[in-house]
Amino acid sequence: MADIRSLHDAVGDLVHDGDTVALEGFTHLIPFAAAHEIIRQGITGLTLVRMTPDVVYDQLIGAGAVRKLVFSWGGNPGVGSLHRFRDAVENGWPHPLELDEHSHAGMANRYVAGASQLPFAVLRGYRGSGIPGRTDTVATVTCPFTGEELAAVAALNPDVTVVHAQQADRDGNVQLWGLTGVQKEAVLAARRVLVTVEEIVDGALEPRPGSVVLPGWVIDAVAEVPGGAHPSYAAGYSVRDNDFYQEWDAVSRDRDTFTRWLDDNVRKAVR
Amino acid sequence: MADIRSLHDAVGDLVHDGDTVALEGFTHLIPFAAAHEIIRQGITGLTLVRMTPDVVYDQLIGAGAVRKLVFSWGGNPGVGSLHRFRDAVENGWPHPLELDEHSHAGMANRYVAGASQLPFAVLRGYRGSGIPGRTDTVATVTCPFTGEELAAVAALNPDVTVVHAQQADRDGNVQLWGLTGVQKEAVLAARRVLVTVEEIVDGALEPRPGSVVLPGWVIDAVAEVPGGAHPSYAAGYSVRDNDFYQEWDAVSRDRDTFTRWLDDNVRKAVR
Amino acid sequence: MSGTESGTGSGTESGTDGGARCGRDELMEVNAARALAGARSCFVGIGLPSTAANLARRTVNPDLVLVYESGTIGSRPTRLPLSIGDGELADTADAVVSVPEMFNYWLQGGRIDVGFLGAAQLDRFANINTTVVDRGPDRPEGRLPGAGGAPEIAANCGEVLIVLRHTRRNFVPALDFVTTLGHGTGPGDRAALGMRGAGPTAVITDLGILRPGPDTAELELTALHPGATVEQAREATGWELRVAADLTVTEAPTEAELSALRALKAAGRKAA
Amino acid sequence: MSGTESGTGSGTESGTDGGARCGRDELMEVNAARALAGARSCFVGIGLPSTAANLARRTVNPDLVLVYESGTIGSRPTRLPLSIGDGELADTADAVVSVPEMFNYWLQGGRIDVGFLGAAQLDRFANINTTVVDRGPDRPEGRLPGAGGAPEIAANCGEVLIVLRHTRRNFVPALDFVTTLGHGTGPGDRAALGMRGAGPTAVITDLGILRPGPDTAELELTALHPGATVEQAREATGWELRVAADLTVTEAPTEAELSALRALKAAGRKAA
Repeated sequence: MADIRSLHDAVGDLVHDGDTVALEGFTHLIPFAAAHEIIRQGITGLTLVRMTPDVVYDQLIGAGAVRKLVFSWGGNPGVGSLHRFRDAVENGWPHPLELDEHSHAGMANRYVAGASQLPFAVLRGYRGSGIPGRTDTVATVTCPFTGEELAAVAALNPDVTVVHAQQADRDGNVQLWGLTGVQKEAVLAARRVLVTVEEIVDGALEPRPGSVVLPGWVIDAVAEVPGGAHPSYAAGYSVRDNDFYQEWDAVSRDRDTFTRWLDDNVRKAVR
Repeated sequence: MADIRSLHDAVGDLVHDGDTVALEGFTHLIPFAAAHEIIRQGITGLTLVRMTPDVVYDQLIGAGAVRKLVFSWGGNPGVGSLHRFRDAVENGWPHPLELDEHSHAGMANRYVAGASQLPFAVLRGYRGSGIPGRTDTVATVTCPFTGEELAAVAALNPDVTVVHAQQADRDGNVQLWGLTGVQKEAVLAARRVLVTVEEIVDGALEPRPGSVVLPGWVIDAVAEVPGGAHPSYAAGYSVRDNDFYQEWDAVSRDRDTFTRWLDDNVRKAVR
Repeated sequence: MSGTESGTGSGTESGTDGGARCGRDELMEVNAARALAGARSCFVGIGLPSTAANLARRTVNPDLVLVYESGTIGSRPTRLPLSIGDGELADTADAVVSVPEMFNYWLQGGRIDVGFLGAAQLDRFANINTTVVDRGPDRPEGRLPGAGGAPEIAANCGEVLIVLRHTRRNFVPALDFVTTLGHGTGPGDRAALGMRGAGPTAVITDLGILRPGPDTAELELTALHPGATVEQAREATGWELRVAADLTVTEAPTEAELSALRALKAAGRKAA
Repeated sequence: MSGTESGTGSGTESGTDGGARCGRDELMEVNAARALAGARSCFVGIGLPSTAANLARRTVNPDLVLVYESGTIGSRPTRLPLSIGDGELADTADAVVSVPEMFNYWLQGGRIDVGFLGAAQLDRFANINTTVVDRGPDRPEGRLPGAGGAPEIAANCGEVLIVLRHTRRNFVPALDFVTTLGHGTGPGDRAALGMRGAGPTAVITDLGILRPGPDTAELELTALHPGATVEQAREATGWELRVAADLTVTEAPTEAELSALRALKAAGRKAA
């Protein structure tokens, strides 16, 4: 059963140096506050997993927390490049970044395999692409019925998955709605799970159309962090801060500007 | 885009002698009315697919419409045997019934593969079971990453899938809720799709917690058939007629009693 | 629907010593419920398993998460459902998921502590047949319902409990068909097949409880219900039944257990 | 996020004959929208593809089903979303599904008629690079966003439209990396790889439209936008560009098209 804890304590207990960590949320419900807590606690050597690294991983990479990135699309959506990501890959700043790179379909199926406790998943993917030549987590399997060759991708089972949701009840049952992305799979694939929520409600969760419910017994800790997805958003609670995403381009382009931003807005900030 | 049609016309156009047909619905939302229309129209030689054949396939089998059954559990839930199914298998009445028999996990994954346009699906299943020795749709695959052997099941792609839902709008968009079973997969795996609904609503479908929405453009025909799931049920519209299921045991035990029931309640009934 | 369905009749009455007067089926049901003490989640088939799991929630394990293969997680039915898809199972659930998700993410995903199975035929290694029975050379195979969820429940739950009436017809020297692997032909078979769960840890009957011997994986009679005898158990078993050296007697059902069980069944009958 | 993102600037102005005065990007966007006439469903990446698909719904194809890889089916946004996960895409959708379902049941399931892709580098067989660029012997590889949904969009949609600005930097003789297969090295490559969709059928640029030659699968300039010249197109292409014998000129954007396009963009800017 999930414990309701402070973000500080939950991150401290669940996320360790060198862990493989997935902070998921496809544009919506990205757990920025948890990422900032990871940075504040100085956790390092992480293998970060995420379909769309987005600004959240740009921050973690620039902060020096990351050794390796497992991903499928690394950009600032609608804006342009992720400059901290590029600087790490191209110039090794603040240190080199190993990549395990996939397509979206491949990453989604890697989580599905992880949640299903299968060692791999099968898809019609990567055909004619150079991607399999750069990773050891794509292979081929042959259909035993038709003889057709298909792509196989290795399962992802993060040490920790962190997601942000709209609500939890006092027993740690969680409800999220709107774009729910690959969060259920990322949660069920993980060994440990932390959920930050906009709100802990009294009584039972009121069922919502399109919602995903995660029972408290698949979650290790729930932390109440209103606005914990900003500049991403939580449908029903906030809207996406598109200005932040656009301004991030200038903040992140320069190492010093970025470092100042990080000091002022993350390292010295207290939740 | 789905056409809104009479059940008679939709079944006549979409279901042909010799087709592979899935009428799905896991206890809930079983499309009994469509099955009765298939019987009334004298369609024969069907390969019927369904995880839990239930009373609905007992009726189709007893009526002589079925050549082969693809399934994973053939009983009258909470009551006992399906006597028409047993009579066909054990005694060839009204004619012999070929079986392709699986486990639930295997059947569910066969639909998933079908919906995903993959030739097979992988699962941890059938280990130590005699089932693979009786079917050619279970095989093994080896994980290219770990070397582990896993079960492979062949995809199911029915010629026609029929499901019952609570609501459609006038464009043929469909919404079902409650236990939604394997209906989405069965629909998306099929070449043609017929949906019977409790109600066609004016305007937009009101989103419901836990609902599955099927856009009209993946459906061929929608037919309004209130009560079309009886003696199964449609959450929000009806409750399961447990008495019918219990009485079916006596009705179906004897060939003559069954035939009379079929004549009186299906063949001579007009919708 | 995991394995065979069972009727809800209460069987023959049997006197008990010290406990409330109750039927043989009730002894089985109460002891099956007790076996769920301490479990977090249970994958429930309809019939006896559902009775036992719902009774456990009312007695030894109020927080037990009931998972039905129709897709409901955390159901809290107020009465015994007749079918695995009764509306109340969905209405009272924490979450309802699709059937593929249930089997892939929850069952195969290793989320379920205990699986509850019935059986038509059971052998000494707790292998199960629910597919076909041999009815002799002059008759066609007798048809049973088939596998349902059982093979993967037995493979992927943390452990498996089997509940069935103790008769020679059920407890057979050799299965006519292996639907669901228990312990195969003995220790190590499950591991060799890469099966993750511990497999059957108890068979709870209307006469007593059998458990796989630690060194042999062969079922041994480890407990008798009050009033039942070793002789009865041997008589109802189609192979030479081993009896544990430390054979015990199960505690007689308490008044609280029996009244909870009877209330559950009465509510179920009323609703049906 | 399929392929690279593009800014929303309107590019350089170019006079047109007979039509409304419009910019080069607008020519590209309007013609991309027109290419969606008759399609039932379109898998939309953010940036130019989203602009074109949303314009199509306001002009040539009001019933076009927009599918975004964030999980929305049948979205009807009132403004251009900045991100593929803008709340409005979910709020206005017929259905919202999980990302795995989107890629497995809808895209791989063959439900999408047209996929819309951008590119950082494109070669003569419409293969796409969005992964890395070679910046010369003394510099590290330049990092691009990566594949996103593109490899499987190109494999599994009925056909693929590519939209990008016509420059020598984009239209290269040889890709530095093949992220997404178009037509490989020529006719038959897709079929040999078992790819189900027809692959790229048009590349729509700010100068004109290129289509694979029926016998060669090599891109040919089949149409110029009003005001553009073959010379400009050759100059902006990194290989010796073939020009179709029946080269045409695209119809100038109508006032209705341009006002719809500009209203869309203004609403998007206002919301952001």
